[in-house]
Amino acid sequence: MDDLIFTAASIVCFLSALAVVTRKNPIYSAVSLILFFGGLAVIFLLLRAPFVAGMQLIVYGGAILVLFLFVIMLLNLREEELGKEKGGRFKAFAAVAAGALALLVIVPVMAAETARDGFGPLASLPDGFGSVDHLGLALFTQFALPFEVTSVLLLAAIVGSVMLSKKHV
Amino acid sequence: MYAFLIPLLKIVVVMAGLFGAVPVLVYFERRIAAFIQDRLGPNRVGPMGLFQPLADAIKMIFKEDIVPDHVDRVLYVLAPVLAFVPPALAFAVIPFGHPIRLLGDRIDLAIAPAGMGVLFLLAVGSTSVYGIAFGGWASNNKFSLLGGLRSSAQMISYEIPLVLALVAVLMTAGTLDLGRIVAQQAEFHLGILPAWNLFHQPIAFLIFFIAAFAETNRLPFDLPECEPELIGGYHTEYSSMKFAMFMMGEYVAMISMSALLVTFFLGGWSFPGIDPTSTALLSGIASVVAFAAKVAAVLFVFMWVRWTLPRFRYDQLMNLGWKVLIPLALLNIMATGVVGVA
Amino acid sequence: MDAAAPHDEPESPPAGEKPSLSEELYLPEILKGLATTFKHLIRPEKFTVEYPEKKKPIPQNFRGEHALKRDAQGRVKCVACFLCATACPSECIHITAGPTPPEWTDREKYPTKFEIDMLRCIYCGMCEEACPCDAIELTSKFYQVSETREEKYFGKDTLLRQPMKREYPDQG
Amino acid sequence: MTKFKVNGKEYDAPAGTNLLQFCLDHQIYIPHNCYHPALTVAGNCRMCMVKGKGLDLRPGVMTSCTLSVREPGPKQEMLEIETEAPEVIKAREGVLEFLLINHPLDCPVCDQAGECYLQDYSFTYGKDRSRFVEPKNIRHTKDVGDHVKIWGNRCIVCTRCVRFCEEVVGTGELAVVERGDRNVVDNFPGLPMSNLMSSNTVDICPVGALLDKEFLYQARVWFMETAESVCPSCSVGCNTKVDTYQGAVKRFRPRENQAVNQWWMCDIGRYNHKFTAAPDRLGLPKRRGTTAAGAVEWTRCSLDGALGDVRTALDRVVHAEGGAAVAGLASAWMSNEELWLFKGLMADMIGARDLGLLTAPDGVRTTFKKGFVIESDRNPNRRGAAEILGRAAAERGLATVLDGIHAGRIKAALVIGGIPEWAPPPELVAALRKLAFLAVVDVADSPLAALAHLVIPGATWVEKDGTFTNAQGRVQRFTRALAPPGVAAAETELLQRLAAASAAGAPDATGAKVLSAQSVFGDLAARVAAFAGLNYHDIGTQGKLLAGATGAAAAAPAGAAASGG
Repeated sequence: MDDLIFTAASIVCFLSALAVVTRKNPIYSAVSLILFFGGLAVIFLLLRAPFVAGMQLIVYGGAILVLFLFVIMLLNLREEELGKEKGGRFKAFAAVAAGALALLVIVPVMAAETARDGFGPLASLPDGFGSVDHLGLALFTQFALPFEVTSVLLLAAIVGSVMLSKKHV
Repeated sequence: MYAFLIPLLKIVVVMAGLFGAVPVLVYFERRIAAFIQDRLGPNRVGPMGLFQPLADAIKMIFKEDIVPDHVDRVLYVLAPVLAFVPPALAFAVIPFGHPIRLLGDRIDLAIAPAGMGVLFLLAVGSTSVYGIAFGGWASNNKFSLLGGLRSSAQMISYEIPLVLALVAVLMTAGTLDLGRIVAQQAEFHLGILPAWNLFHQPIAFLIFFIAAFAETNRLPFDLPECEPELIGGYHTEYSSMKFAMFMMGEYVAMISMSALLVTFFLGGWSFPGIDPTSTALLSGIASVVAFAAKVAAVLFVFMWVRWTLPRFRYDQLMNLGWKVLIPLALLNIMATGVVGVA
Repeated sequence: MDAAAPHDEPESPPAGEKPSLSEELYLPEILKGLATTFKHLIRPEKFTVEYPEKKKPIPQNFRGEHALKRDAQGRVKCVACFLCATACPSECIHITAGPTPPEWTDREKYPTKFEIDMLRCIYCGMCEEACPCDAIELTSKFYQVSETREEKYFGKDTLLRQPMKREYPDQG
Repeated sequence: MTKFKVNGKEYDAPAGTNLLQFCLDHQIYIPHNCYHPALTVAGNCRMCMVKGKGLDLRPGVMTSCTLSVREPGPKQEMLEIETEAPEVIKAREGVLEFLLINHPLDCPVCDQAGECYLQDYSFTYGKDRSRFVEPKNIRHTKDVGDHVKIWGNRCIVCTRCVRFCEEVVGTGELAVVERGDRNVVDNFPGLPMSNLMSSNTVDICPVGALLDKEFLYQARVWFMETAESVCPSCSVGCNTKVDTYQGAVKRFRPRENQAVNQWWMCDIGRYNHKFTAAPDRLGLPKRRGTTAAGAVEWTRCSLDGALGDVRTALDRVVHAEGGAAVAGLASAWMSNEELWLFKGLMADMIGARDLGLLTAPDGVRTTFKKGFVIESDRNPNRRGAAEILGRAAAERGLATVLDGIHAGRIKAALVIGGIPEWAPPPELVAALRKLAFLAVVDVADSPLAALAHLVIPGATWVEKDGTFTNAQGRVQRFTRALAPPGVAAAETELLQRLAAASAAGAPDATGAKVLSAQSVFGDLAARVAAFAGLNYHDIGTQGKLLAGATGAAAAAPAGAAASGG
């Protein structure tokens, strides 16, 4: 059952991710991205991480992409404004760059996984793994410092964007 | 086979109840609106106009389904579905009665009693904005677009106080399982006062209640479709069943929101006299009735408020959301934390 | 008031009374409003007049569909002077004049055709005002249903068949 | 020149100038009923009262129509009048009250309403109610002529009509009969007013007593739209006004032009408009075909298609057999511009050799007592056609064409400029029947159109702009009063689109830019010697003489009438 769902979710993820970069109309790219996050949330669920799955949908699917769509819809680009397709050379370069990036991810993962005993089942997880309590405990004890540092970083980003967007302070 | 049949049966029953409630709601909305305005409302079709929703439905079905030339077809067709599905999905995790024992099996009266129910609700709820946003954009009409954009901005804005209000509730409940949240509320303080979260978290209740209006685009926050400014808003270009699906989506969202309100704050299916530990069929039915009655009461308040308050201006709406509700919700969380620690 | 406010908030209240605390909090006021609407909700008397069964009395000066009046001998009173057509702001009256039949000794001109395009008419009653012979009148007839546009193009026969104001049954 | 004062302002005029006419000419309006510049002064309506002093005048108010400018004697003061003094106003109010004693209050049904002197004066000087309580006098209502009917009740006995018949027409059918307050105009027993100028009495009647039987009850005057035009019914070219209502011509009225028609027009021209709304007017082009049984069958076609086909057919004949095989026949009812375009198209572009002119048959020349003339030539533009097509073509062209057809030399022809209600001479019909291709541009389903292979609808002169040249050589403008029926268009447009239709035969003449009559006239004036120096705008409302024309061929110039104005 898990395998079946995983296969379906991966196919959805793969196709939608492909659509994100191939669609010419940015609206469709954004829509595909939403679909992609949906598939990703399913995969997180399969990985016994329901909180992350939920956050994936709430934060990315529900909030950030809405803002993306907001901007795209307000610009409301028409066919002629989107400009011509870039040339083949540009595309080839893009493909090579994307491939290299993919390798950067795939190689360490393969190395790490094969170092252990391959893609085994997720049976050996501790009880309550991925639950809110677990995550909360981890964040506020073990990773309290990185967590707080990240929040300071985000705060700095917010203050910075407010500074930039205000005409006179 | 049997294990597969029970959830299916639950789905069918719940969805049938949900969709069956929509025409009834439409009828009551019109009658209540009329009575509040000292009018009579629909009273021609059937006794007391009871078949009016049927006439409306038949009309909707037989209207010509127009897809204007200038629209983006894919999203135009997708939008009404997206407006309609998320609110309906929310009912997957809402417990509408206490567990019963039937033919020796324990049956939870919720389609999918999940431990992370609240998370699921929030995830699903956060996608409900897309139907309206897509509908507005795909119509390729400036009024629709503005309606869609307003709606998305409004829904994101009010989702924050909504979630923050819930956080306070979850802090007192200490769980994300909706069944357990309801079960906690079935107890009594001092033997008479039900332990509803309404009394534990009155401020959270108020914030959730206000945000619920904004999330369902109901008056006084129906800015995405406010007629004087935007004609019909995002559904200006829609007709026939597509329009009907937007309407149904709105009513289903209203029912879901009421159900959530009842579940989180008003004790869900619990009611004085119903033993929460019982698994008897009769007691189970009584709990379902109690749940439905509470939801109906909240729905009445929705309509009552609609015909009482004038529409907010958009800047007032945003001010209320960001400058009042969110800080209030944050303070509430802080207070809850302080009380909880103390 | 501070005249040099750097930016004016759109919701700044008008100069004058400051809202009280309960008004600023909104909630008590909203509850008051809800109480008012609830009173109306349960109030038994309603203002609806259920039209086909009950009818409201039509005022004496109501301006409905036109009628052409007849004189004592049952002939059309109109003398085809075109003053109604002249006064008509929507130009919906079309008259064709002609000499009267020889047996009409009292006048020599009458309308051979008298048509009103009711779809163009705005029911202003200027024709009635302009008529020197009191020959055209706006009746109280207001239920104006037809299945084709042509039916709304009233000819002389239709106009002469219209009920007169004083004969109209709904007249109180 | 003699000095005198009107309302305190000093003026100069030759001795003998009529004071009323002088004031009217100088924007000082004095109400009047019986005075008309063409007629002798009667002074019987008493409306034109002014206050006068100086000369040997007795103090008080007097009629201005009977006053004329005189040099004061040695001991006399200068003539001085006031037209709006309080006693003058009072006198006019009194006169008007008398005039209205027996006048019925039937403006709503009176056709004169809207252009009635008495109505206007009642508005200015009248009381809102009558002090006269006795019953009004009833007078007769009867036909007094072929076109005119009198309503005696409305008559104010100004005698304009009586004087007109006496002085202008010279027949004198009308007189004032009865005495005192029963005074009324009537014709002499057994002498109906059937002269050819009788309908002018309707125009000069200041009230609704004399009315046109054909215009009776047709339209209220304030609804009508008026265009300035020229009468085409004879070569005098009387200046006219065309009154239309709801897209139809309702009446013609004469327009003053002292050099042409004075104030008048004849009954022939006035009633010659019924063909503009005739049921056989052509609105769509049609093409001759044959049914399976061999009968003639007409099919409707588009204007572009028809024009393209005409051009193709004519070009093909010229290409195959030379210009001598194609002929063009225009009519003397066409405007100068149309004739010019016709010549340009047929002679220069298509290459036809023979051009001819169709004319309506001559009538009887009639001259009236005061110089008004009805010419025998019943075509409006024969003079213009002669100047433009050349005298030879205008006079002998038709005969040459007929000979050519009979000899078998001419195979195709374009006939344009239909003469309304015209019976073509039998020899023309016989000849045209022989042609391999005949295109006819006509306004109605005429006998000529019946012979054609292609019929294209044209416009009558009330439906287009242009100029006619009358017998004097005076070029006069007429303006469009109506839209032509269906897709019919002015011949200037048809000819230009024919010219634009490609010689290769592509039926696309839509894109052609169509010049206005004004532009075409500019071209004509630049290229034809007789029209040199003329300009469409300068022709104005009164017309301009051709170079070298004396203007003597038509009505006696204004000399005879000059005493009036």
